Amino acid sequence: MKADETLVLKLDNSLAALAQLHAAVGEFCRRRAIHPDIEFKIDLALEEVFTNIVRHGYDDSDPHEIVVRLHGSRERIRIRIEDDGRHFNPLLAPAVDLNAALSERRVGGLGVHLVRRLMDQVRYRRQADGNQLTLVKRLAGKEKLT
Amino acid sequence: MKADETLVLKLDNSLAALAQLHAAVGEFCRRRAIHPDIEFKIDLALEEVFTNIVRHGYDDSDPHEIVVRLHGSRERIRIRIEDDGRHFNPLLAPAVDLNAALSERRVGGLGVHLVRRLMDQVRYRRQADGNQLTLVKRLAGKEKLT
Amino acid sequence: MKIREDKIDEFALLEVSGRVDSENAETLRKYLMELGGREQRILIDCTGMDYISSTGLGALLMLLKLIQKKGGTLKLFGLSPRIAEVFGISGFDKFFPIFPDLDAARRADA
Amino acid sequence: MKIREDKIDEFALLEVSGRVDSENAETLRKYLMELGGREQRILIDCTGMDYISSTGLGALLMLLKLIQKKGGTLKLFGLSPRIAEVFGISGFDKFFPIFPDLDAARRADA
Ligand SMILES: Nc1ncnc2c1ncn2[C@@H]1O[C@H](COP(=O)(O)OP(=O)(O)O)[C@@H](O)[C@H]1O
Ligand SMILES: Nc1ncnc2c1ncn2[C@@H]1O[C@H](COP(=O)(O)OP(=O)(O)O)[C@@H](O)[C@H]1O
Repeated sequence: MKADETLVLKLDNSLAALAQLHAAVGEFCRRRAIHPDIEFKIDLALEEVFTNIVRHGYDDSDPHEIVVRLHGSRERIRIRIEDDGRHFNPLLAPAVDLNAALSERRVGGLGVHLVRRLMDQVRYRRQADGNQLTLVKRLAGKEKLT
Repeated sequence: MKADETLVLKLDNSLAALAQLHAAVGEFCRRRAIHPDIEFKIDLALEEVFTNIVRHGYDDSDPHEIVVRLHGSRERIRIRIEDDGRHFNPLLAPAVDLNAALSERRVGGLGVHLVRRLMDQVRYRRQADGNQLTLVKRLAGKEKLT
Repeated sequence: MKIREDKIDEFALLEVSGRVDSENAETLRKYLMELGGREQRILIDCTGMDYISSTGLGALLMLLKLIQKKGGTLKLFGLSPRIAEVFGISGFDKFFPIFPDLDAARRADA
Repeated sequence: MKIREDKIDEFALLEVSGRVDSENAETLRKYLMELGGREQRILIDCTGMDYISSTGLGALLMLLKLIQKKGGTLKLFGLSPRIAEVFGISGFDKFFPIFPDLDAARRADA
């Protein structure tokens, strides 16, 4: 089994950085022989978090750095996203009403919901100058963390 | 829309000819812009018929020729398979009992069932020296032929 | 992402393949709005769709709302298990008629 | 056809990808019989399976019978809609526990 490993990515707050993010996740997962089903979920959750920061995180039009850390161990992948944008705790965002009728469902508002459902654990830490979000995906073991 | 077209394949009665059969079906379907879902079904039905002839059709170990004709029109693909093997009408073969318990299901005996379910029409003609089976797959229109 | 349009029976058949992410979903959204404006019966072939994120899902939902308002039909087919799961998590599987393949989609009443 | 074996949790994880036709299904059958002889809990990843004909289906059924006789577990996941339809037509969907993806398969009780 592979040794622990951390990959740090510093990304511009621009959707154009998604390609870079995706490529890095792909390489990291392949190197660690992570199953493609797990890679798919990490990829998707990370895109949702990143896109939200780019779209909703900033009031100004200055460039900002978003830092993504992928940490792989035998048991899990931990993904930490840090930004210096507006404080936002996705764990406090209202849940999507899956029972709503089509007419009541708005286009959008799915990102946070997907992240919570795709990952085994989501932790939020407010920082003086921004946000730290930690996503955990288990690689071994049955239990769904929460 | 493409003009009508017929492709004639003369194949050895050997499973090794499957690769050739598959390649020819693929090319034919791509040239006629047949949807891959339809190609998949034609491919599968034809393999089942061909494999059955190779496995069950002959008592001797002489080489035999199996002739496959693919005819494409705007409305349908017609596949005609002719062999000089033992007389066998798949339309008279007993149906698979889909309600049987696992212990009662035998390994095998699915080929003819798949052919009938994947195609829109199956016709059999007994010939003096063998069999002629015609499969039809509709490309346009709703109704399931029978 | 690749978008390809075709005709089959009385349907517009739209193939959406590759990765639909938040960077290119706007292209998809525009295409779908234009398609929804001129067509009444639409099939979307998702067989080659490897990935879709929430922005792309939103574009599909927008098309569905548009088509239903017009009294038209929109059906999806060929979703890989991964894509189908994303639809399920989003609760979209109860809004969209989803079929295994082209034959099933075009033949079903709806 | 490609066969690749791995371990995950307490499962043997077998990936069967590409085309499983009557020419190579015998290779699969032999592999599955050997696997079924030595393993008790098996997951089969069908994500990359493009095609399967009746001989390959038969090999899987043979493995299922073997595993059930031993009181073991066999689960499939990642079937494309086309492959899932072939399972459905064959009536195999009621014999095999089928899951959308790896997570769902390994977590489900069975
Ligand atoms: N990083 C963020 N900073 C500020 N607000 C956010 C952030 N992420 C999400 N939000 C808020 O939460 C809402 C829901 O987000 P999401 O579920 O991803 O849906 P969408 O982005 O499509 O609206 C957003 O509309 C936005 O108001
Ligand atoms: N071309 C053929 N010639 C003679 N017998 C055939 C032919 N095709 C099928 N059969 C008979 O019909 C049976 C059912 O065929 P099939 O449904 O394809 O299952 P399988 O070949 O796995 O037994 C075969 O076992 C064989 O006895």
